[in-house]
Formats: sequence, C-alpha cells, structure tokens
Amino acid sequence: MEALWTEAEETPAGTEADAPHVQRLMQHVVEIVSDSGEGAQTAGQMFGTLSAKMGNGVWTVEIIPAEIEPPARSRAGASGIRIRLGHGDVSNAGDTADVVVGFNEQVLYSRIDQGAFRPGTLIFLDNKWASDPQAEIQEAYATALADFRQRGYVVREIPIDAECLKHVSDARKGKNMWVVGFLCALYSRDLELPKKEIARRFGKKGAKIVESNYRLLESGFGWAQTNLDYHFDVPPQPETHEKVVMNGNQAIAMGCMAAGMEVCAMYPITPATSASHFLAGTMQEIGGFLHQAEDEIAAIGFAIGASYAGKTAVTITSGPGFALKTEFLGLAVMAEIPLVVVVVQRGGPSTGLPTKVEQGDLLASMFASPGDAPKIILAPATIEECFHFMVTARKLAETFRGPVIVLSDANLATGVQPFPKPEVTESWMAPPIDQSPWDTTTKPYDWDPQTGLSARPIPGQRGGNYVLTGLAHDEDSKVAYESATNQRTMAARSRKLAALQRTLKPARVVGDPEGDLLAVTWGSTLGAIDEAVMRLRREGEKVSYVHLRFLSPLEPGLKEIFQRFRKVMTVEINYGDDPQDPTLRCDAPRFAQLAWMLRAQTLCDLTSWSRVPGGPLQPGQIEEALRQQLTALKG
Amino acid sequence: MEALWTEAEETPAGTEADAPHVQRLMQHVVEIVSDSGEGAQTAGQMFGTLSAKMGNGVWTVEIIPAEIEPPARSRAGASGIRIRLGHGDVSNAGDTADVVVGFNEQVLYSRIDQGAFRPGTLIFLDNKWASDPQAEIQEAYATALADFRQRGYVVREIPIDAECLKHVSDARKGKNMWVVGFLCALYSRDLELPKKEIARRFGKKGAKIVESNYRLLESGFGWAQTNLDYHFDVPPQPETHEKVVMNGNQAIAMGCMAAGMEVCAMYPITPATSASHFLAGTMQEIGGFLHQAEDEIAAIGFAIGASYAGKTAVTITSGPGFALKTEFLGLAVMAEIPLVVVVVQRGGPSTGLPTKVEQGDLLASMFASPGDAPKIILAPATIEECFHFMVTARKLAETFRGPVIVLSDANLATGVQPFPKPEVTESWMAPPIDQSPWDTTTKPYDWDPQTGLSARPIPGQRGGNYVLTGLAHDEDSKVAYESATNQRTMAARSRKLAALQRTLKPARVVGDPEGDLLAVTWGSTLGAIDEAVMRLRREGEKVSYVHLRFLSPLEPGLKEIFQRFRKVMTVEINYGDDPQDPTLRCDAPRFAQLAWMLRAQTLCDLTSWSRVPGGPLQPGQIEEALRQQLTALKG
Amino acid sequence: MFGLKDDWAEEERPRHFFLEDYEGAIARWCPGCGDHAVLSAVQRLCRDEQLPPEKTVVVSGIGCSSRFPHYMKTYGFHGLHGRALPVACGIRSRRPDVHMFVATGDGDNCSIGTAHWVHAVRYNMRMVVMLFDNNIYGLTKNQTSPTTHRGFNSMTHPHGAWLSPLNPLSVTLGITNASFVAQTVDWNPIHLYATIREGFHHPGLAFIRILQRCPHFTASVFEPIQRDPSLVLLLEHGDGIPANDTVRRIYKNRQEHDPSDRNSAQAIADRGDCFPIGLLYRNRNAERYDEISARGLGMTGAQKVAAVNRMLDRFLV
Amino acid sequence: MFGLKDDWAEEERPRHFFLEDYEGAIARWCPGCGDHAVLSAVQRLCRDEQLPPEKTVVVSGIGCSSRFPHYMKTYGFHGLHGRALPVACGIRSRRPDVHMFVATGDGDNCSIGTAHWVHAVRYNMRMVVMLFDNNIYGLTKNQTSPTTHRGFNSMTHPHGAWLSPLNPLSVTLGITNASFVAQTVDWNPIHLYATIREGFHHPGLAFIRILQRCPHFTASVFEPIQRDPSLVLLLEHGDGIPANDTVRRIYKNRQEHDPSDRNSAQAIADRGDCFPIGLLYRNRNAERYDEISARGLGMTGAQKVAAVNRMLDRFLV
Ligand SMILES: Cc1ncc(C[n+]2csc(CCOP(=O)(O)OP(=O)(O)O)c2C)c(N)n1
Ligand SMILES: Cc1ncc(C[n+]2csc(CCOP(=O)(O)OP(=O)(O)O)c2C)c(N)n1
Ligand code: SF4
Ligand code: SF4
Ligand SMILES: [Mg+2]
Ligand SMILES: [Mg+2]
Repeated sequence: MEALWTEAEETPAGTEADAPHVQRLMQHVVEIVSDSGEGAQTAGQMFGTLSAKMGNGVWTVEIIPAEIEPPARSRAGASGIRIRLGHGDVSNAGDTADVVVGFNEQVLYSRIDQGAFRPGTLIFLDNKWASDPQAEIQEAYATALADFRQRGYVVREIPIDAECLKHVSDARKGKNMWVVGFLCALYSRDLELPKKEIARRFGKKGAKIVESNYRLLESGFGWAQTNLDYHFDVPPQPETHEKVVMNGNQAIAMGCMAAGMEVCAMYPITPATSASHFLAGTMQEIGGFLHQAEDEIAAIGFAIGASYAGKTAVTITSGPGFALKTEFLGLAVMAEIPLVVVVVQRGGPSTGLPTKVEQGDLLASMFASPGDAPKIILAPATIEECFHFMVTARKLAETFRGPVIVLSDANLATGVQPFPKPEVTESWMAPPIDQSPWDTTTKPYDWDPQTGLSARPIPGQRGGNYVLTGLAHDEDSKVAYESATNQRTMAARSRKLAALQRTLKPARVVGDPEGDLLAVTWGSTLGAIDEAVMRLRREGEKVSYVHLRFLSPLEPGLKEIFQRFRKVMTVEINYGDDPQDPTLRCDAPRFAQLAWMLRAQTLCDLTSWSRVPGGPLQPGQIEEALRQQLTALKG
Repeated sequence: MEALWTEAEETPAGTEADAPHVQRLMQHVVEIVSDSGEGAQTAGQMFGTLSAKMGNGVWTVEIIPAEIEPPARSRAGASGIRIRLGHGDVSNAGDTADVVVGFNEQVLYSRIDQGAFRPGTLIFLDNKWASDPQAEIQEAYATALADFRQRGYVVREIPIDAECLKHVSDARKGKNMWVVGFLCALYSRDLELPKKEIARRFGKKGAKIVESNYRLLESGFGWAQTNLDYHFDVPPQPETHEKVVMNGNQAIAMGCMAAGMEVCAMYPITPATSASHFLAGTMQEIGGFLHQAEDEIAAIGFAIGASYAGKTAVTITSGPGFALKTEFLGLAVMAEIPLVVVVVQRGGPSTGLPTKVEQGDLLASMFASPGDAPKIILAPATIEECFHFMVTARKLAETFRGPVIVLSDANLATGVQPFPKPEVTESWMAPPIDQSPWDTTTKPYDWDPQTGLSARPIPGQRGGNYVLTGLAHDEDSKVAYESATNQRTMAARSRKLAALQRTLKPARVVGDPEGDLLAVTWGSTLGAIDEAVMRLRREGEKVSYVHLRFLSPLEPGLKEIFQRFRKVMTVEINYGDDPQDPTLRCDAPRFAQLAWMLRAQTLCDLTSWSRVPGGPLQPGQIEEALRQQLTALKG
Repeated sequence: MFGLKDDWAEEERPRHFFLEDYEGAIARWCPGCGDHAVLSAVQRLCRDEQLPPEKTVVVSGIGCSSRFPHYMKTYGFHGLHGRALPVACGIRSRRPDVHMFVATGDGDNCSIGTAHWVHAVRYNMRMVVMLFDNNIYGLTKNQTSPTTHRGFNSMTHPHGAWLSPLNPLSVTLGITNASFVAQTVDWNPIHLYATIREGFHHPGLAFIRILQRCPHFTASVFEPIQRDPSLVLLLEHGDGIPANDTVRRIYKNRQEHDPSDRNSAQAIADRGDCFPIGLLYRNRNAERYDEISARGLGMTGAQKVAAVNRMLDRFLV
Repeated sequence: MFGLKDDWAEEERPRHFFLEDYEGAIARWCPGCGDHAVLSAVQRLCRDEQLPPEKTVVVSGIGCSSRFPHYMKTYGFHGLHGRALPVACGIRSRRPDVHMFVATGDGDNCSIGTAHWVHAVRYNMRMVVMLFDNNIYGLTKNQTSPTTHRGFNSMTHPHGAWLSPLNPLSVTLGITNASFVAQTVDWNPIHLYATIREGFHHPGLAFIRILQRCPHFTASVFEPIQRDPSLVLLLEHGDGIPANDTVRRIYKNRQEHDPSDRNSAQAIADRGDCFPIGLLYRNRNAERYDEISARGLGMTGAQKVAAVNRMLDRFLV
C-alpha cells in the first residue's frame, strides 16, 4: 500500500545549496500567535494559501481562544494559527513548532501548555514590551524571556510594532501583514503572489487599504532580508491538478450540496456550527435552505420530516447535541428513514472542552439509542474525505434506508488542506422526489430476505399510502405484537449491515502485511499515524497500520490481518485506562473506544495508546508510543 | 453454589397419595385469561396471595392488553394473569401453562401467539358462547374449539357464566370470584383463607358485597367439587419467615423509600410508571414527594438539582425516556453528582413494544453519553433485589459521587413474588443534609489518587462554595483547558470503577466450577436460567451458570471462570445476529449485549442464545438452547 | 409529476373520493372516546374537499389521540411522544403540495412537546394542529397532564393535582406570530367540523384546541360541560367559525368577538368561568416560514451541479 | 443546623459581608458587555441584603451570560444549555432556606429551554430568573436567536433573519400562574438594581427580561435604544418597580400601569413601538409549587424507618 507521507533522505532534486545561508527543508511548522483580534489567522491563511499556490503541501489549523474577547496579553487567550508546509503533501499539523512568531510573550504560554514547542523551537517575539510604559509589563516580558530560554527555545526579539508604526498609526491592525512579509523573506519567497492575494482580499475596500498593506508587507520583508542571517526554503513541487483549499467543516458543507441534499436542520454548537454557517450562506444557490431549529431534538425531527417527505436531509451537531438526538435516531432506525447525521466530535464528557478535538463519540454513535439500533457509521480521515463522504453518506442512507452517522472532529473541522478539485456529476445529486404511482403489490417494508433492503413510498405516490410508526411493525407497517414478527423484523434491520459489509473492500494494511506491530486508527489521526509509521519503517521497524473509514459495519478481514502481527494496538484521541497503571488493580480496565469494538469483534488482544490532550496527536508522540511497544516486544 | 430451584425427584415427603384422583405436583402454571375489565387479574392476585400465605412459592405476572379498552372477544385484547405455584420457591413465570381458565375463546389466541400453551395444556373454557344469540359467535366458538383440540390442547367446557347468573345479575362482575372458588377446589384447598381475603379486600364496600362474593366463591368451589374427576395439589411448606409480596416496580418504589430518598422526579412511561404511581401515593409518608416533570430531561434535571442541594434523588424511566436523559447523565458523571437512575427496560428500538420485556438497554446505559462517561450499572435479578438494590444504589451514588443506573425490566416490573420482609434500619436512610462548616483546605474535587473518590460540599456549608460545571475542570472546579489536567481528571473519574471493582466479590458460578458449558446471564432471566441449568444438571450434563448483578464495573474473575469451560454463552432477551444464519455472510456479526461486553473484556469466544419474544424467556426454551450447544460440543 | 413512470400512464380518469377512501384500520379507542368524533370530522372534511389520499399526510406524536394516523387511509407519521410538530414542519418545508393534519394530546403538546408548540406556532407553516385535550394522559393510563384540573385524582397525584391547569389558549395567544387560535368540543359535530374546516383553509398554522371526552379517565370533567351547555361560551363573528341554528340553539351563552382583536382574545381565554368555543384569533397575513423554506424547489440536477462547481471555484488554490 | 459538627462550634460571631465576599473569578466577558452590569447589580444586592454566600446559589445554563456563577463567590451550578430551570426547581424543591438566582440567555431560555421556561413559570417556585436578552447567541459566536430582529445578519442567517422576534414578555404573560414579569435594561444601573431587588423579594418566580448589550455582535440593536431613551416606556405604579428622579429624568416616555392588570400588561407587552421597562405583572398570591414540594422536610431517620415498616406491613403475605 502507498503511504501518504514521503520524506526523502536527501535534499530534493534540483535544489542544491546555492547560498550558504539557505537551509532547505522537507517540511516546516510555523505558528503565528497573538491576542484575539490582531489578525494572526488572516496572516496565516494568506501564507498558507500562497504556499499552496506555489505547489507546497500545506496544513493549517487555527488556534482559538476559549473566550469571545479574552483580555489582552492573557495566558488563556492565545489566538493564532499553525501552518505546516511540505515539499510534498502534508497530511497533518505535525509535531512541535519549528518557527513561532509571537505578538506578545504571555499568549505563548497556552501553547506551551499544549506542548506545542520543544527545545530548539525558534521564536520571533515582538520586542515592544521590553520598553512598555508599565513596569509590570516590562518585568513580565523579561521574566518570560528568561523562562523561554531556560526551556531551550531560541528566542529572537524583533521590532514588529516599531516597524509597523512607521507605516500605520494603529499597529494592532497592521502587524499581521508585516508578519506575512517577514515570513516570505524567511522562507525565501518573493512578494509577487502575496501582493496578488492582498489585491484579491482587500481590493473591494479600496486602493488605499491595498496600498497600506503592500507597504507593511514590504516592510516586514525588507526587515527580514536585512536583519536575518539565515533563511529557510521548503521547495514546492509545481502543481498539475487544479486544487481547492478549505477546512473540514467547509468540505462537509460543500459535500452536502454536492450530494444534492436540500435541507440541513441544525442547532448551533461548537465545533460543528461553522459547517452550518457556510451552508446558511450558500444553500440557496442549490435551491436548498438551512433550518436553525429551536433545539437539537427539533433539528433532527425536522430533518426526519423532510426525509420522510422525500428529501433526505442532514443534521450537523457535536456531542451534547448528539445526546439529545438519540431518541429520534432510534426512530429513524426503526422506521427506516434515510438521514445523514454529522457529528463533529469535541472534548467530552458533558460540556467538556467545546473547542478541542476528541474521538470520544464512537461508542455513543454505535449504542446510544436504547434497544437494538443498527446504523451505518463512517469516519472521514482527511479534508477531502469530509467532502466526498457526504456524497457517499446520502447514497448509503437512501439505499440502506436508515440513518448514516459521519464522525468528523474538531481537528478536521478547523484544519485546512488543499485537495484536487472534485469533479461533481449529476449522479451525485439526489434525484427529484419520485411521485410516480406506487406498485401496490409492494409492501412499504418489503424486506429482501438476503439484504434487508426495501424501497420506500414517498407521500404523493398514489397507492403507496402507509403509516410510518416507531412501534414494532410488520411488512405493512402495521403494529405487530407477536414474538415471531419482532424477532424477524429486528433481524431484517440488522442484516442490512451485513449486506453492506459484503460490498466493502477488505481493510487495507499500509506497510507490510505482517510484522511486529500493527497500529489501527480511524478518523482524523490518519495523517499523523502515517507519518509516524513511515518514520519508523525508514528505521527498519516492522510496523504497519490499518486505518478504518467504516466503523459500522467494520471493514472485512480485520481478524486475519491482526493475526499476522505480534502486537496490535489502536491509536486514538479518547480516554482508556492505562492497564500499566499499578494503582488501577482491576481486571476490567476501560478500553479506548475502537479498541473496545475490535476486541469484541476479533478477540485479538488489542491494547491502545490513547490520549485526550484536547488537541491532535502529534506524529512524534505516536512514533514514540509505537517505539515503546516495539522495544517491549524485543525486550 | 446453591441453586434457586430445587425440584425433588419424588413426591414431597409426607404427601403420599391419599386419594387416587389427587395429582401431587412440584409446581404448576395456571392462567386466567379474559376480556379487559372482567377482573381476571384480581382473581389471580387473590389466588396467588393465598397460595403464598399457605406457604407455596408463587410467581404471578399480569397479561396486559395493548389498548386501554380493547373491544370484547378480540384476539389482541387478552387481559389476564399467570400464576405459577411451587412446592418450594418459584423464581420465574415458568414455561407453557398447565391450566388455563378462559372467559372466551378469542382472547386465548394472543396467548397462543406468545407461545404460552403446549399440547396437553388443560383449558377450562366458559361454554356460554356455544349458545350465544349471535350465530357468528357460536360459529367462532365452535371453530376455535376445534382448532384448540387440533393443536393438542385438552379443552373442557365449563358453565362459568351460567353458574354465576344464579347468584348475580351481571356475570361480568362475578366470574372472577367464581373462578377463585373453582381453582381452590381444583388445587385441593379449602375456602377459609379465600374468605378472609374477600373480607379484607371488600370489607369496606359493605357486607352485601362480601356476601355476594362469598356466594360466587362457594358456587365455583362447589361446581368443581361436584364435576371434576381429578384434582391437583402443590403442597405448601409452612413458612417460618414473615414475607411480603409485591411486584418489581413496587419493590423499587419501596426500596427508594427504604434508602431514604425523598425526591423522585419522573415523566410517565410504560412500564416504569407504576413505580412512580406507588411513590406518588406514599412518598409523603417518609416526608418526600414525587415530581412529575414536563419531560424526561426536566425530570433528570430536577433530580440533579435536588441531589446537588444535598438530597440524592431518583429518576425512573424506560428506553425512550432514557435516551432523552443521556445529556444530563453525562453532566452527572462529569460534575460528579450522586443520582440514581432506574431504567425499566421494554421492547425496543424506538417506541417498540412498550409493554413488553427486553434487556436491550445495557449498551445504551454503558455508552449513551458522548465522551468518556464511566458510571455504575446494577441489574437486580429478583423482586427482592429490586428492593434492596435501591438501598445499595443510593449508597454507591453518594460514595462514588456519580450516577448509578439500575436496570430492571418489564418482566420484573409486573412479576409478583413473596420475599422475606426486609429489616429496615436507619443506616439505610440518607442522613440529613450536612450543613456543618466545610474544611476549606479540602478542594471540592479532592480526588484520592488510588480511588478517585472525593467528598462534596453541599450548598449551605460555609466555606464549601464552589461552582459546579460540566466543562473540563480541575480540583478547584475551575475551568481547565490544559492537556495534562484533562488526562488526569478523566483518569480520576474512570478509576472510581476500578476502585469499586476491587471491593466486589468474584463472580459466582452456580453448578460446578468447570465443565462443558457455562451460561452467563444478567437481570430478570435469573430464575429461568437457574431452572434450565438445574434440569440439565439433573440429567448429568456438565453445565453451570454465572449471573451478573454488577455490569459496570463487571464482577471480577470472569476470564478465569470462562477458561474452565469448553463453551461459554450468554442468554439474553435482546437481539444479536445469528452467526449460524447462512444468509448473513459477514465477518462482523452483531452480538447480544452482554456478549459484546464480555468478549471485549475477556477475549473469550462467547456466543449467545438471545431472543426478543416480547416476553420472558421460558426455562424450557433455555434448556433446549443449552442442550443444543451441549450436543454440538459432543458431536 | 416527477419521475419516469408518469409518461407511460394512461389518460387519468377523473377521481372521486368517498368516505371509505379515508378509512384506515378500525379505530381502537374506548367506546365513547371523543377521538372517534374528531376522526369522522376529519374524514368528512377530506371527502368534502376531495383531497387525494396520497396527497394527505397526518402526523402525530404518541398518546391515545396520536393513534389517529393509523385510522386514516392517507400517508401517516406516528412518531415520538411530543415531537409531532418538528416532523410536520420538516415535511411542510419542502412539500407545499400536500395537505397536512397534526394530531397531538395535552401531554404530547403541552408537556413534553412544549418547546415545539411555541416554536411551530411562531413558524406558522401551513397545517391544521388539533390538540386533543382530555385533561389527562390517556395512553399511559391516568397521569396528570398540564391541563388537568387542580384537585383531580390521577395516578401521579392520587391525593389531587397540585396546580391549576395550564391554559393552552392563553399560552398560544402569547406566542408572537400565532395566526389562528380556536377552540371547539368533540361532542358537537357541527361546530367541530366547522372549526376544523376553517383551520384547513387558513393560510398558516391553525391551532385548534378540542375539548375531548375521555370517558375512561376524565368522565367527571367533561360530562358536566356536555350536560350543561351554558358552561360553554359561543364566540360569534362574521369572520369567525360559522355556527348554524342548531349550534346556536344549544349554546345560548354567546358573545360577539372580533377574531382580529388579540387583546380581547386573551381576555376571553383567561376567563375562568366558562369554556369559550369558536375562533379566538386569526391573522391571515402573518409571516409564514414555509414560504421561505420552499424557495428554490425544483432546481434541476444540472443546475445544482453548476452551482456547486461555481462554489468550488471560490476555493481554488 | 443539621449535622454533628455544629455542636462543637464556637460561639458564632456576627458576620458582615462586603462586596468582595460575592466576587468570584475575574469576569471574562467582552469589554462593554451588559453582563458586567448585571453582575455588579446582583453582587450589590447580595451585600445589601447580607445574604450569607454559602446560602446563595446561582444556577445557569450555557452561554456567555451563563458564565455568571463563575464570577460570584457563592455556590454555583453552571449546567447544560437550556436546562437551568429544571435544576433550579430541583434545588428549590427541598431547600426553602437558600437564596436563588438563575442566569439564562435568549437562546438558553427562549430556544432550547422553552419547555422549562413555560413550566417553571407555571410552577412558580421562589427564585429570581434573569433573562439576559442580547438578541443573539453570543458564546457560539453570532447565530440568530428567537429574539433576533427580522433582517438582522447573523452567521446562520447571513442574508437576514427570516422571522420577527419572539417576544419573551408576551409568552411569559400567556403562561398560567405567571406571577412576576418585569423588564429592565442593563445600562441603567438604578432601574436594573431596583428590578432585581423587587424580584428578589417576590414570593414566587420573578421573571426579569434584561435588555442586554452585546457590543460584540448586536451593537446595532442596543446602541439606538441606549442613545434615544424615548424608545423606552417607563412603567410606573405605586406597586411597581420604584423609579427615582434620576431614572424619571432619563425616561420621559412614561405610563401608569397597574401590575395587577394582566390583560393590560399583555397589551403593553405586544406594543411594537417601544420597549416598556418596569413591572408588567405581579400576583403575590399565585400558587407556589415549592410550598408543596418542601412538605415533610426534616423527618428523622427513625420516623422514616417506622413509615417504611408500616408500608411494608401492607404487603405482608
Ligand atoms: C419519550 C417518551 N416519554 C414518555 C412516553 C410515554 N407516553 C406515551 S403517551 C404519553 C402521554 C399521553 O398523553 P396525551 O398526550 O395527553 O395523549 P392521550 O393519550 O391523552 O390522548 C406518555 C407519557 C413515551 N412514549 N415517550
Ligand atoms: C445541547 C447543546 N446545544 C448547543 C450548545 C451550544 N451553545 C452553547 S451556548 C449557546 C447559545 C448561547 O446563546 P444565549 O443563550 O443567548 O446566551 P449568550 O451567549 O448570548 O449570553 C449554544 C447554542 C450546547 N452547549 N449544548
Ligand atoms: S383512555 Fe380516554 S382518551 Fe384513551 S381511548 Fe380511552 S377514552 Fe379515549
Ligand atoms: S459576545 Fe456579547 S454577550 Fe458575549 S461576552 Fe461578548 S459582548 Fe457579552
Ligand atoms: Mg391527553
Ligand atoms: Mg444571547
């Protein structure tokens, strides 16, 4: 199998060292961190976009503060962006930052808490605070600087504010463009593309604004050219394909429309809301609309109503909202109503960490509705899949006549990545509502004995009249109380999953099909696991991975795959007891979520490396965890 | 280990055949089946109570029609009762009926649909329909009679209506007492106790009513004495203990009060409601009250409010209502609020079979709340345990500072069984709200590193002031965003289950500790599995069972137990795919619910015999299923 | 209209619908239950309006009254307790072409469904919402509902309900954008029919509270009103529910009330001394959310593909 | 009161509370956010009433405004979105002794919490409910709420909200057993304080809608009202919210309104031309569910054991 991450041993071809001070790199991680409202995110997006245009692999992810308007210079208030650049494709946000531009020293602490830096991280810090009129600020700055150096970061003070003030009166509104210029110089690029971007973004606001941004850009660029004694270069590879760039929530929203879904019913909840924001602005372009319901229950009820009436709808939510939808979800299973439910997972349980990533809702998706409620569960692994899985999800929902859950997460939701522009075709689109007469010899639940599938009548279809119900019912949708009917109809609904599994390709092993260690993952960790495994393989380790996109039904062949490895473990962003913990002393430790399912299903003795850092797992951390397992296997 | 069911080989001591026509029995199953409103249930309860008073083991269970007032003589409208009598204790409703008294022939069909009869079942049928003025009724009666005989039932027509009319003008109001008299004669008892019961029950309504009931009782008794050529006897064993008799929902309600819980907040839902009905009538006697909330969400919210304020409360519901509570349940886990949640399981998914039993909510109880939400789950197995587990549940909730789910089901809810009168002590009762000053050096979440336990401040406690929150928080209940805190606090909540497990006794094997086949069960199936296993053991089969009362955490030692048997299987009332089904062709079959958990936990290759008949599993059915496994093991 | 098969269809012969075209399964309500009367009123209305059964959808929650769809031979949606309205709104959002009736109970609508009641009334999407108010939870067998009278003994308040009943008319009249609020009784078939008919022709959400007899549990509540028609206040107006002489003969206690006057409607609703029947409030020009939600219906697949491609272009690197 | 340790306690010295005794974590609302003003009003009220902090409980849902409890140094319950009221009712049910404030938002209360809003108002348990109405979802960053004005551009309606706003005063006044309905503005500290104080002394549930500035998202809505006090209608009455001369000087647009007159309160609430502030309705004698729920408090363990035993005896075989 082909890996996502290709890290060549040597410098890329044709880029032999031309100037001694340019360091050529396969990839680099840059962060811009500021107070809220200083525009770090715009700067980062611009830098990311223009890198992508040049042909770099790019992954950007926003750093969002917990409050709406956190006070200036607060430790919890960091607002910013991380941009990872690559010579080839970039599949995740990477490990610790290589370069950081900090607008003040305090905001960096929340990044430090998140483990975003390492000894050696190069920090460019605005030096304005060194001469702040307030003594406490001067002191705080000095203390932090010493602390940073103590931690091994390489700190370089730069006069962002001072330089900006040469061009604008309010530096808070200008620093971000200055930094773009600075980064362009740092990464050995010229200003042609950034200027185009500025013209595109600010053109509407008038020539003066554009002019002033040019000046800031040039100032940052010039300062860096003059004052930096080294530069980096992450050489791009010219693009052949047309690419689009967006975040996972935008991709989900675009996917909904590409699937021809005309109704999205939702209730706002972080980090799912931005998907609906996008739909709210655009859905009328495909003749659809977004319904903001009074609550999550009404949202799924509304979507179910639309689906029943012939327009398969989508509802988008996150954990707490999902909890409220489980009763209706059970109805959709029981009465076989096509429906797409997107869960953008965040940190739990309860309100938890609303803006942070977790993969904590897999088991809730499987089992939340009381009684036996078989449903299809998919998890996209990339931004691109966020788009395409929506098309798949609607089709599955209609073919298998029931709800399909798509598990995304906050990592995908806010991650930005370019991918080939999809070639949308009419076959992706939901057909118009069928209003042709219903063949009255076909019952409303005419379950196929092999697959459990059946066609459904849509209101308006003459002769199809039936009464949908959540009570146990027979083929005619008549309420049925007998034992035999109950057993038979439960089996009919359940076997739809078996039927789907028979159509799936066996799970794919990336790396060798046998070896010492196999990692199993799902969802947004794909990029990181791939990178970690590839690094270890390059060291000669016999490690491979399997990444699952179908969680219910599971992709076939897992047991056979697992048996060919000495050790199998899942890597997940959720909580599992650490069975090594000597204080646990319990013979029923609580497993990470996929591990739980795979143990039950395959009876293989899977363990896990699962963590809940409130952020994506870094490839380096995974590498380290896998390495420990490998060592243990050898030792 | 001691079994519940002791079926001696020979006739009980001291009861050697005295009259040739009296058949002595270890146990017998009687049903009275009528239209709704004919009082069959009162009759059955009376017959059950007086049998219990004499010292018989008794299990009664009501047969409830789906409609409120079903039309007369309708097949779906059967209303009635099953009484199982035993020489010793009776732990379940038994297999098919031995004796049935039918008030008309049509209602018997719904029992036939439920598989309640077998060839040889003795049916006493009111013959009034044979001469009904309406020809169709006469015909329907004749047709059914022929059909019953065809099915191998032994039908005996008796003149219930005609005999009653000799004493009362409206036979519909009298037949039930006549039948009690009839059954007393059939089961060789005298009328002393029944008369006392009549006096007790109807005394308040005046002497005339009592008199008229006496006459009906005597009439039925006399008719049977005169006309029956055989009698049965299920010899009682004189009681030494004081016993109480009630159904499972009443036991839960009584248990709530014995636990000193003063607040029950609920929203009506079958089959949980009757527990709250009982509390509504009685809770003021312990100074408490029942709150009927506007919906299930408000019900659990109200209970959580009361608990937070110092009065650990209970909320009682069933599947669809439970689905609505899962968001609040997650809050109770996250913020560590003691709370007792009773789920009286019914047939699912969705509205399903609202009055029928299922064990379908185990996995929903485990996993319904998004994120990692560890909680304690108990399942009582008997009516007696319904009572006592409430006392345990409140204590666990307070000690482990979180929600405790008690999984009952419709089988326990409506089953009636005598058990030793509990000796209530003050130590069972919740203490008054602690209002002493809080030691301010103790943080509101001062997690013990070994157990995760902590004491909680109650509003009113000076110095204890804290702000409870569902956001991720630290020891001070302050909102915390850092990785490390999130990992650490998740672990603190999770390890409470490990700590509890360390205090539990290892799971108990009933039968030999090793052998061919081990059945694993939970909840209301205990009586039936015990009976089935004991029958097989008496035949020499090497079969044992383990019955689990703690589902989360699981009772310790299961893996070791399982490894000592050639085959381990769960027996459950819920749906699992039949892996033998040749049309399934899928390598990820869907398991029965306990099987899912045990496979993941022990990695033993458990299978299941799980069914969703909308009724309790009969011991004979289980016996048959186990026998098939045994045969397969041998073959 | 859509789809393939229509092209092959024979010339459509004119259809005429009879009562039996709307008669589904045999109604399993108790004898004397008011639900029977409402069922026949709706079936008659469908017949009189000649609604194609396949173009008619009846939506309900859970409760005795919510069994309603099973007894109609139209499309039906017997959903979840309290959740009829979100489903009905979802259906209506993209189906301006179907006729829609909603059956809900006092527990279904005024207890667990309260949030949807308030918001669906505000959305004002075209549908007839019939609140079957029997002052009790019927299906679950006799528990207090929000409209149960103070002191009434139910299974959850065996010593008498604690609070005075919630008045569904007052609440509905308090909801911004409410556009049609009426009350009727199940036991006067003429007024019942006239009220539902008026609701059916209303361009928006018609909220009709039906005082519904439950002889099984609340006979003591409804028998007195039925026996003593002077407890009922008949609202009359040229733009109200038309009441013929038969109705007027029974209900001598009458009041002229202009249904466009919301404040006086609120005063009438709050009167504790009688049961007003008729039209309390109507505003034919209230904002309608279904007019917004149905925009863009009928866009073709090709048009959608083009639109999606245009949007994707905005994301081009 | 209860418990053991009390017996060992030293003689209690008289306690006096200062503002800082109610000051919790530093408030993290945006600068200029109206929530700050409400926080100080409540803290001042607590100080003026000398409420023991440990006897004061602040309950909230989720939203910017629902962060309120964190900024108080009392007991607090920051629960789930929309669910402050059930929790508050549960607390009150067995705790007549604590003082209770509820902080909720227009999304929290009027959207997801609608059912609890209606029913808690009906239960009328003693507590001060403060609806922070900023016409927007603040915490989740700018989505339409039920009280958002038609045409307002939010993230979920970037082309303008479709419907006219729900009026929380009208809805509350429509709820049977509502006993205290008032409105005030965050930017007049005197009126704000007087209103909350009046609510605090109300024997029942005091519902106070506070027009709350959200400079971050709805500055355009509140700035005009703040700038032009003639848009506000000051309700005056001997039994209303006392307004001193400072307040009367600002709000020249005034009306005498008897808060016992519900129907005229409804008419005032429905006026579209101004923002009434003051007391719309008060009934000190409305039924109170907390008087029922607290019955039997303080029964001893021994009494309970005896009661349970008596009940068990009824089940004796
Ligand atoms: C979530 C949920 N909670 C509770 C129930 C149980 N339940 C079914 S119907 C009903 C109340 C019915 O009362 P009402 O709405 O007044 O209808 P009626 O039977 O009186 O016509 C209840 C509580 C349920 N089905 N689902
Ligand atoms: C069940 C659930 N759904 C959605 C959310 C997301 N959410 C948090 S606050 C909020 C709205 C806040 O608006 P409002 O109540 O008006 O308070 P404000 O922030 O304006 O003070 C939403 C939708 C949530 N936390 N839980
Ligand atoms: S219980 Fe009442 S509402 Fe239900 S069917 Fe019977 S009479 Fe009608
Ligand atoms: S977003 Fe609005 S409501 Fe929230 S803190 Fe800021 S100003 Fe206040
Ligand atoms: Mg009702
Ligand atoms: Mg708001």
